[in-house]
Amino acid sequence: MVTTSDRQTAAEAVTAHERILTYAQALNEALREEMRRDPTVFVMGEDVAAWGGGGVFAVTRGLAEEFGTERVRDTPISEEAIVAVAVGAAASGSRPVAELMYVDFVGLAMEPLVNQAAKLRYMFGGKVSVPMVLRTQQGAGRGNAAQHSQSLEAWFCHVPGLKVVTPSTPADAKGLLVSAIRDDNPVVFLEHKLLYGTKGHVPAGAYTIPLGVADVKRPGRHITVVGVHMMVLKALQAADQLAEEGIELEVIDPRTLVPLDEATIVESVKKTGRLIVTHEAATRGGYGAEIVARVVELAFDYLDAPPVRVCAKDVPIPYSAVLEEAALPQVTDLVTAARALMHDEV
Amino acid sequence: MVTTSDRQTAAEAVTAHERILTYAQALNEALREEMRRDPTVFVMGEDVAAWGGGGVFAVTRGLAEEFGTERVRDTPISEEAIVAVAVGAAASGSRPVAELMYVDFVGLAMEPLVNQAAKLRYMFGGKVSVPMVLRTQQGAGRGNAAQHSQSLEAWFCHVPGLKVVTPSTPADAKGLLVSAIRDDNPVVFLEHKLLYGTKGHVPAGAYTIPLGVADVKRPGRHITVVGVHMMVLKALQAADQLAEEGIELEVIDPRTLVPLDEATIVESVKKTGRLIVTHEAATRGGYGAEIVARVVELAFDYLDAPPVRVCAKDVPIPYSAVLEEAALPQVTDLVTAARALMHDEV
Amino acid sequence: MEGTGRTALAPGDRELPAERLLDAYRQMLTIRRFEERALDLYRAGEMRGSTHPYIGMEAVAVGVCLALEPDDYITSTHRGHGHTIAKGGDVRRMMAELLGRATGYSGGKGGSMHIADLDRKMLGANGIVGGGMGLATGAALTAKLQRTGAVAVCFFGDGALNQGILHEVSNLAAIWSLPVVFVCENNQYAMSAAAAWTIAGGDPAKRAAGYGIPGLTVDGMDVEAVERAARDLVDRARRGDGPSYLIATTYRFVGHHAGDPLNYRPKEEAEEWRARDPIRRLAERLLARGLATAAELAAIDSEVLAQIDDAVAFAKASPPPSVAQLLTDIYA
Amino acid sequence: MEGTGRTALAPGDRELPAERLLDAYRQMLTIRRFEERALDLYRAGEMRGSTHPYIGMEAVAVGVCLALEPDDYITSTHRGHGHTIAKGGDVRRMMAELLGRATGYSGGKGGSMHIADLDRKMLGANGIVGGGMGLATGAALTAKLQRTGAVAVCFFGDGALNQGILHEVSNLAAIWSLPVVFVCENNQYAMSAAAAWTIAGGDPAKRAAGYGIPGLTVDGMDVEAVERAARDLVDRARRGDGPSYLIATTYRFVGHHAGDPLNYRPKEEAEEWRARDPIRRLAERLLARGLATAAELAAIDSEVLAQIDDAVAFAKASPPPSVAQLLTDIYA
Ligand SMILES: Cc1ncc(C[n+]2csc(CCOP(=O)(O)OP(=O)(O)O)c2C)c(N)n1
Ligand SMILES: Cc1ncc(C[n+]2csc(CCOP(=O)(O)OP(=O)(O)O)c2C)c(N)n1
Ligand SMILES: [Mg+2]
Ligand SMILES: [Mg+2]
Repeated sequence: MVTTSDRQTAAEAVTAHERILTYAQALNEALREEMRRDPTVFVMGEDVAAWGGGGVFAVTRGLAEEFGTERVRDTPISEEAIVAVAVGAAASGSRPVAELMYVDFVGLAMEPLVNQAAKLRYMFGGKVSVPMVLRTQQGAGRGNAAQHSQSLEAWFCHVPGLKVVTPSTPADAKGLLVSAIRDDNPVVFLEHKLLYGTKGHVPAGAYTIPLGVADVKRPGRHITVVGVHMMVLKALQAADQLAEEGIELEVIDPRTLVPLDEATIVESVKKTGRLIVTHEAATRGGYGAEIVARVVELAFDYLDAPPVRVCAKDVPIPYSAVLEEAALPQVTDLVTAARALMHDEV
Repeated sequence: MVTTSDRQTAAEAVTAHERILTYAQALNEALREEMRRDPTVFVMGEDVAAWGGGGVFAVTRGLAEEFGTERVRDTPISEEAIVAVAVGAAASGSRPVAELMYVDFVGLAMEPLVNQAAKLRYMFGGKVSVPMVLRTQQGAGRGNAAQHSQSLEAWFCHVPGLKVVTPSTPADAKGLLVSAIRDDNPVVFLEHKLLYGTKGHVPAGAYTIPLGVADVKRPGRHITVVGVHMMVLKALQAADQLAEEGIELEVIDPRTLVPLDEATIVESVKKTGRLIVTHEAATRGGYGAEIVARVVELAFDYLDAPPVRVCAKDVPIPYSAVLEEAALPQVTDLVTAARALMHDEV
Repeated sequence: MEGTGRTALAPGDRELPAERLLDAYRQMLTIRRFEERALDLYRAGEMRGSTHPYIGMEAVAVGVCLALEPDDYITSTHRGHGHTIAKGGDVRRMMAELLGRATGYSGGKGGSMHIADLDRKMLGANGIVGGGMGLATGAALTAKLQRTGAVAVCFFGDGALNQGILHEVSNLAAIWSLPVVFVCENNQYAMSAAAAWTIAGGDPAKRAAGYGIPGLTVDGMDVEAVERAARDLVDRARRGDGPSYLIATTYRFVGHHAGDPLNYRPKEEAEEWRARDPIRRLAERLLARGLATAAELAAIDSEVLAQIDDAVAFAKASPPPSVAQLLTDIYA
Repeated sequence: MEGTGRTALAPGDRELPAERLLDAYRQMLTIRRFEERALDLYRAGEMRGSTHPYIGMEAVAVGVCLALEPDDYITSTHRGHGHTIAKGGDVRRMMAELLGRATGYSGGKGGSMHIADLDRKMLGANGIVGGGMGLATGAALTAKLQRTGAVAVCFFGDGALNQGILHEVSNLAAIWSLPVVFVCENNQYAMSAAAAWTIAGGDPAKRAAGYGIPGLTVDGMDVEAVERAARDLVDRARRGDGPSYLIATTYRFVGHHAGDPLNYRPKEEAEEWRARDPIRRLAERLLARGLATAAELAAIDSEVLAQIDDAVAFAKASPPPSVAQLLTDIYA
């Protein structure tokens, strides 16, 4: 659900629906349009400018050409500095969009993200704001192995002061990135490496999707499925399969994990009575547990069965295809879990 | 519950119960005894040797004097190196016990902890082990404010390959630290700054408490309370108060969060039908959510009421006493939550 | 100006006017008295957490800030009271923050280690050793991108020299030619860790050479020398010639914090350094040069004491924050 | 040996015996052929993830490892196949790992970026730029504490030079006098980032001086020069004289990985470097010095090719891991 409030004309909104872009292109548009709109926005990261194609996932394609290398800054390999300097730039009047090539490298930069970006405003009694976006991509599925395949959203969600965004479609990606850039808080904007090539309708021109509003990607009566990133797509596939058996999944993409649109999820569970939460992050301590805990707190009496987590195994992501597939939650796992939830009901 | 299997003589076990030590002294004993026992064990960290008293919390007191500064190594302020070098030392035949002065500084060292220590064994197909302990302390309550008061166990628990230990008593502290040092895996050993001065019986000599065995600190019929660190103590206080009203809490200290003694918790909930989870870490994304999710998965039909989390507010820890107290879960919060859980039952 | 270990220029015609030196004297004394009072309050149980006194190091913050314009940024450390005062901060609001009051800089949310004065472009004390380095470099990047002409100064200790982030931002600031000056307050110790053994190579200024940027070492007990050296480097940064290191050799006269056992350094060493007290030294110069009389200096001393008394009274009269404040200021 | 930028000693009487040079030739060729085959397999879709070829840089790994004893440790990078071969690793198990087979070094769990051979004291390739620095320093600490006499060598790229961890471990290794040699493979680029602009100060060896340790720069296309310089520094470390930097100037002849657009560097530059091919250069020397005949070298070439063929055949004939392996090796 794209809010259309910011769209310039109805005509544009119509043509918008004819534009098919990839997730990477949609992100690129968001950056380009915000950089045109606001001169304090700049981009910095490794290989965002000189690397042919504009970043290893082409998200920053053409930006250096349009805005110059002062505003599209290639950095040395210094992740802690990338984030720390972004915090300082944000606290002094810029709107940096810093990039980490893989979320896995954030272990080098948790300090400035967690102890500076997230806390400065509070520690200073509200006297400063830190309007920065930390863009990065996560997820598995390409055989990148344990140090390039993690999904680490749970770490960020646990840190008061950060917002956490996880778009699963091109249209969401653009609208959410625009919102993230305009937000006055530090936003961790998590993309997924397998989503960059996926395509969808993307409105032209400036529009925002507010942070904190979930999207029901598919309505259904029997089971609420809350998915993150790729798992939204897999849940939709599972829903197709299960529809043939008469099991209807309601697939919800929270889109932003912090703030979390608890109401939409709880409403859905009150209707379906059943919940599956699914993400590529490890099960233990994953954000799925948080969603389960909240639903249980808020809708216990509506639950017909215990909520189920269909998440990655608690294992570093292995390289080989057969192992990686087994480590990650798959469509069949969702189908199996859904059937089990419904076993004597449908 | 201390396993006595490793104790040398029954006589020692008896005298043991006459020894009252602080938590800091108990930890100190564990380090001393393991360093005597195993020449590959060494200690490194900031101010562990030269600072009068032996570390800012006196845990390493006297160790440099006994073992020399080769094995009790003061380091410069280089947290990433402290952890990264410990990983390399562990992978090459040492058993380092590295110290971070505050867990809050681990943002500087998540990379070697998460991408190296936790994953090397798996990535190398089991060909290496990383027998290191990362000791640090966490928690609030002293007005140390946002950058010196966090409880970050949830981050570590989410990382496959790490073990996570959180003792709440002197006896547990010693037995668990001995186990952690002897364990062939990277163990994050989390102490709590307010516990160092607490006292209790500590057996003399070598004994171990296995990682992965919870301890029922107080049996009770009505509500299972699972607490971490200081919250175990607060839960015991709440239990005292509530006992007068006829509400019996069963207070469980998991002692190790990974591996988690799920069975003990689930057994208890099957008996009580009610669960409170309590920790000083922020509620959102805290390990409490994981415990709730697991209990719901494994004991849904036994639950008489939705599990409740009595954890810190989702806020950076503030400095002023009045705010800090409000940010943290207090005994009264536990009492209120317990009463609400029982409201029309007792 | 490339090179290592060069000592700051001789004074020449760059002496500060008398009124600026008297201001400097007053600021240094304000820092000293503020810290003494903070220690008293801490020991009396009126403060929580910890307090890290700047006593003995006053010439560094004051000397450097003398070289700055109001729109220049500074970042500070865990030992931040001196920097706040040197940048023109308000002792009332700082004292109130130390006592956790609603009228404090952060409304009681931050305490001693998180004093910030954004109006004064003071980007905060920081509880993380090295935490200010990225902030200062980022402020310098804003200055460069927005062509504000501002310079950023990053204060940090000898202990912070060995944090990886310094390496990263030194390199980054150098290749981007950012207007930032990294000021190392080498007070010889990082808690118990003596700079004599923690700093490989011995001379922090030599590290600047590795990045092809200037590294000056200056007597941090001499406020005029600090001002001159800082001005060289600040002007250079403002001209667009990029970052640099300034190493100010200094000493903390008292413990790292109130609970410091102080077992790790010889008593005589402290006495030797005390003999070089930067405040007394400036007083002697002012008298010798006829820029002030003993009576005038004594008057400043009383004024400063009164100001600190006033700050304490203000703080003590202020209410604690209300619990409702707990959940504000998390997000903008 | 303190100081900056010194170039390695002239050969003198320290020439390697013929058979060692021939071994070096064979190893360098093995690396070259292995990488060519890996690229083929990658492009044919037989590999997953990515593969980073060591083509052009062979003299560095081989030259350094010639100076090492079997019990000396090395740590590697994302570009680790060359280091593995140079340390005596097994191309069969490495190829099987690249193809994700149960017979691979890690049983298919690690892939190209996580080859380790603990028996050969090869502490692993590493997907994190700078990830090996702490590991090598830690191995050196074990060596020192346990008096094993071993030295640790840390290979890393010019891009990794600007990671904070290098600063921290350089300082730590220096003050603790650890037996570790930091070998920077300066192949001029870190992906698209040219060393010419990423390295403030221009000369990585100058940074060593900041820590008071030696920094040598050596022609990384000359295996003999690399061996001599490495031996100087390794011997020094083994004697207990502490760490050092060795900067090997080199080039990767091909893209960063198979998908590299290679738009960021001039074609002519690559051609100039190719003219200095370290393998051809060694071959010419061997011939010129009469240490080998063209036929002997051709025979080595065929043997190496056969070995690689055999490795590929072995890998392809090997089964993938069973799903049951997913949950093993997480904990010891
Ligand atoms: C990242 C980090 N590590 C350790 C500490 C604990 N600590 C606080 S101050 C300090 C010493 C700092 O020394 P230096 O940088 O020389 O500053 P000084 O205290 O001498 O002014 C230490 C180790 C911290 N606050 N942050
Ligand atoms: C911490 C980290 N940052 C970024 C990357 C992505 N990355 C992989 S290789 C590479 C370039 C490394 O350059 P260099 O150190 O010069 O080694 P080379 O590839 O030239 O051998 C980058 C940026 C990474 N793997 N790890
Ligand atoms: Mg100091
Ligand atoms: Mg390179």
